[in-house]
Amino acid sequence: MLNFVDTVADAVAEIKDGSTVMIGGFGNAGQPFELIDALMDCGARELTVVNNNAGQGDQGLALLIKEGRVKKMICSFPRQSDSWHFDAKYKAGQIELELVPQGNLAERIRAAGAGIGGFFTPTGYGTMLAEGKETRIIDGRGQVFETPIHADVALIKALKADGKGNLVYRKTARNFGPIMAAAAKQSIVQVSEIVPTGALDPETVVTPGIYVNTIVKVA
Amino acid sequence: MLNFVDTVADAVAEIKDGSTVMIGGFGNAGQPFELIDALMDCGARELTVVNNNAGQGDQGLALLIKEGRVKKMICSFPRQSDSWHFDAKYKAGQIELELVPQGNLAERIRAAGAGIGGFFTPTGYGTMLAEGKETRIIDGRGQVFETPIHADVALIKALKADGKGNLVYRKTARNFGPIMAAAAKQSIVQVSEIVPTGALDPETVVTPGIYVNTIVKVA
Amino acid sequence: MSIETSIQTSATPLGRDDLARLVAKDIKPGSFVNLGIGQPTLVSNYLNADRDITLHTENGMLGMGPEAKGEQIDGDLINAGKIPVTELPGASYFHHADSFAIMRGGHLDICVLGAFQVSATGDLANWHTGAPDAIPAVGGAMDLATGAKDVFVMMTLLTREGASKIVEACTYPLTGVGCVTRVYTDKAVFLTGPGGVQVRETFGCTLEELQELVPVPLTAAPAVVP
Amino acid sequence: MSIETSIQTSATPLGRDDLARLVAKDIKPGSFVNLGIGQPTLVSNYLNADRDITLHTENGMLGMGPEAKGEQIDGDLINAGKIPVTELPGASYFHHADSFAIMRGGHLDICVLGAFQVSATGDLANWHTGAPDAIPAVGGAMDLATGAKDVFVMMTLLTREGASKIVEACTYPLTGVGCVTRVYTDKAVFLTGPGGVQVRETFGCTLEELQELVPVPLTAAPAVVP
Repeated sequence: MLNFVDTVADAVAEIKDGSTVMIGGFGNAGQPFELIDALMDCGARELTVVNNNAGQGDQGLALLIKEGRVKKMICSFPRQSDSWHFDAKYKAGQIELELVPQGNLAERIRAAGAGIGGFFTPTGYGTMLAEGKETRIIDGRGQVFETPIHADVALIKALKADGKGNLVYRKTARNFGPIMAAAAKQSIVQVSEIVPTGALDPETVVTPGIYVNTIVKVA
Repeated sequence: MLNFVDTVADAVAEIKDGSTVMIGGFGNAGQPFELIDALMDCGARELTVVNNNAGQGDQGLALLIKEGRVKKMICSFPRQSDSWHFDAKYKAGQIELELVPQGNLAERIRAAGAGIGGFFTPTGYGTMLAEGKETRIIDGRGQVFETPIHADVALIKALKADGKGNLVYRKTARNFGPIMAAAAKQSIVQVSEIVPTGALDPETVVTPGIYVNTIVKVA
Repeated sequence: MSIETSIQTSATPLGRDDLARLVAKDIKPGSFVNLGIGQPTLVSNYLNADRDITLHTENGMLGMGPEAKGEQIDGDLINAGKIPVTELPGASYFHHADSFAIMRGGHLDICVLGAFQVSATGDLANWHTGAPDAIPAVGGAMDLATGAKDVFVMMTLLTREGASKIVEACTYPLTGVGCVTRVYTDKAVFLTGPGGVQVRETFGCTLEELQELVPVPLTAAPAVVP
Repeated sequence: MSIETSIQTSATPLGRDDLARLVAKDIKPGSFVNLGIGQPTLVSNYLNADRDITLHTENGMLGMGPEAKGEQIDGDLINAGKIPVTELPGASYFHHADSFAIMRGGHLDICVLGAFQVSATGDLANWHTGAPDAIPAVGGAMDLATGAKDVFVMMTLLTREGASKIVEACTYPLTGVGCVTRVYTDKAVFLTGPGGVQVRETFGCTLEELQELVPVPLTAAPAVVP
């Protein structure tokens, strides 16, 4: 059931300890900063977070990690010049890391939303990231079995929503938003603008409202 | 390499005997009728055709089937009130049929374009359409292993193309077009309009030009 | 008041339109729904706009409106039954893989399907008569049966020959295993699942009379079921 | 004229910009290309617009233009290295799964990557030094390595310590198996594959001098290789 709320605090109020939380964004583009701050404030702990990276600088996801609220990161690229909070927790053995090639991350998230039980992909075959995984040769190519990544909650950022929860994005800020919205039980979306139902061209909707649960406008 | 041609005959001229040809469309919406007629005229035989249906009435795909040019159909719904040419060939044992649930058909086509070696899906589990297929229980649900459907050629219909081959579609005529364009080695597209490069909003492109090889404008 | 009389909500069997109205009433506001071809399509006549129910059609659309008439008819805007339809405000279009991802990913609240047979454990048979000379055609039936959160079946309880379509085990080829949650028929509404077949209400018969027609054990559903 | 002199096309080793210019020249008009982070990004400086080469960035775009400057900078328009970039006419945006489907489905003609090591059979190591205390980070490297029709590597031939980065077998953790088709270095262009390592051209050294640096057997490539 679609829900429009007034504050980011209301938007994240039902996120529970132990949840798996997908967070959209690649670099700063598409990062739902205000929702992440609200997640910080709401106090939920023991989180498994799915994001391409593992936080940067002293804000957002990096701060959640610093405060010990993240039990496990599922990501493709945790190591960045300013990922010091993750680095410290990782080296101290205080955070788990599931490192996933970026395309497998995207496809596994997509699989969760699309009801796929698992798939074979050549990406990672013969590498240490396939160790312990089922493999088989298909059409002469080595392939690795990968499983869907489901989430309790997705926090994503879009440009506009209409009254039915349909979303459009802006440029490369689209990135993980559409697939995370489909993979999570509850999708919480911050948008720059809410437009009347009928104002979005049905040909150009990127995320249909069926994938959206909560919308909050962030100035 | 992208190629703009003047006639549908030129567009299909390189389709060879024995090819696997995907044909877009669901009902009449999105059917590339003119390209199918050109395929009829070009004489290619022993075709494997992938389409949701198996031809209707006395035109297009139905005519290809009537003339014995189709060795095998891969489709979800061959039996219709006016599918008499398929019906006759099938009952005479003169055409092979691979019957695929419509969602598996779409997902298998998508898998081919996306480089997926195969996937597990609950659709069809426990039914006669899963007989002989690998199955496993994943998260408590029976699932069937399905493989990608690749094609030599896709014949599809879009609304507009720009100079880079980017495509947009119209309403439910979009259907199989985008996934077939990605799954085939050569995508041949009939469009109602060719617009200058830059005239399509990059946010609204449905099929990027990387998936398109040949474009012909059909009045 | 006996259980039998308490669940008999109509003095006569329900006609197709009354049954469609009943199904519509049972769909919660805000739901996303796919209505199968044939009898289930009638349900759309009773979904009032104020209940904010969004219809999905598997050929690539959410927000499908009523059948198109006259000048509304547009060959590029059809439903899964290939009937021209209309577009409601807030609609969206997508390609076939994205459309079936909506179904297969468990995002639809309800799909309503016709059936040849439904078993006591919710197995569905609705795509193939099993006749040896029949040309098989499945369409999206298996995806709808396995994907939606709730699968409602609408059918007459009995075949023309008087046999129950609710059976111990389906004799027709299956569409899906254990997928049906509710069966709406002219004579009763049944709830199916691991706990056996429960009867929510009957039309023109008592539970005892219904039991004589149906070859699986029936129990009255707890009154709380909506 | 000996084979050695016939393939030496420069009197001195190539600088990074000359190497980038050479890679650019080898990319056929109309190609779809992904340029990895670091040295490969330099190639974009030499792709003239008249050659109609389309750049893909894995964070969701085809038709990427040059780096954004000044007022062009838009935080919603970045490349895989998180650098602000521009949009060319005919660009398109898509989500991450669709973007990686372009790579993984074999639709890119070429990707150009940096490397720590390339083996004689085209194995690539470019994501992890293998140091026990290093935090591993892979990003899109494995998808690029396995997905593109041709994988070009750009690197210096030797490490700072003077060891060849073309090796019999990689000692660093692999990114992909048998995926590299061509290696552009400051001292030579190598073609890798099942037939061993062939040298297309050398810069500032003869094939014999090159062979002394590289611990795998080298042969001169047939002259027809472009």
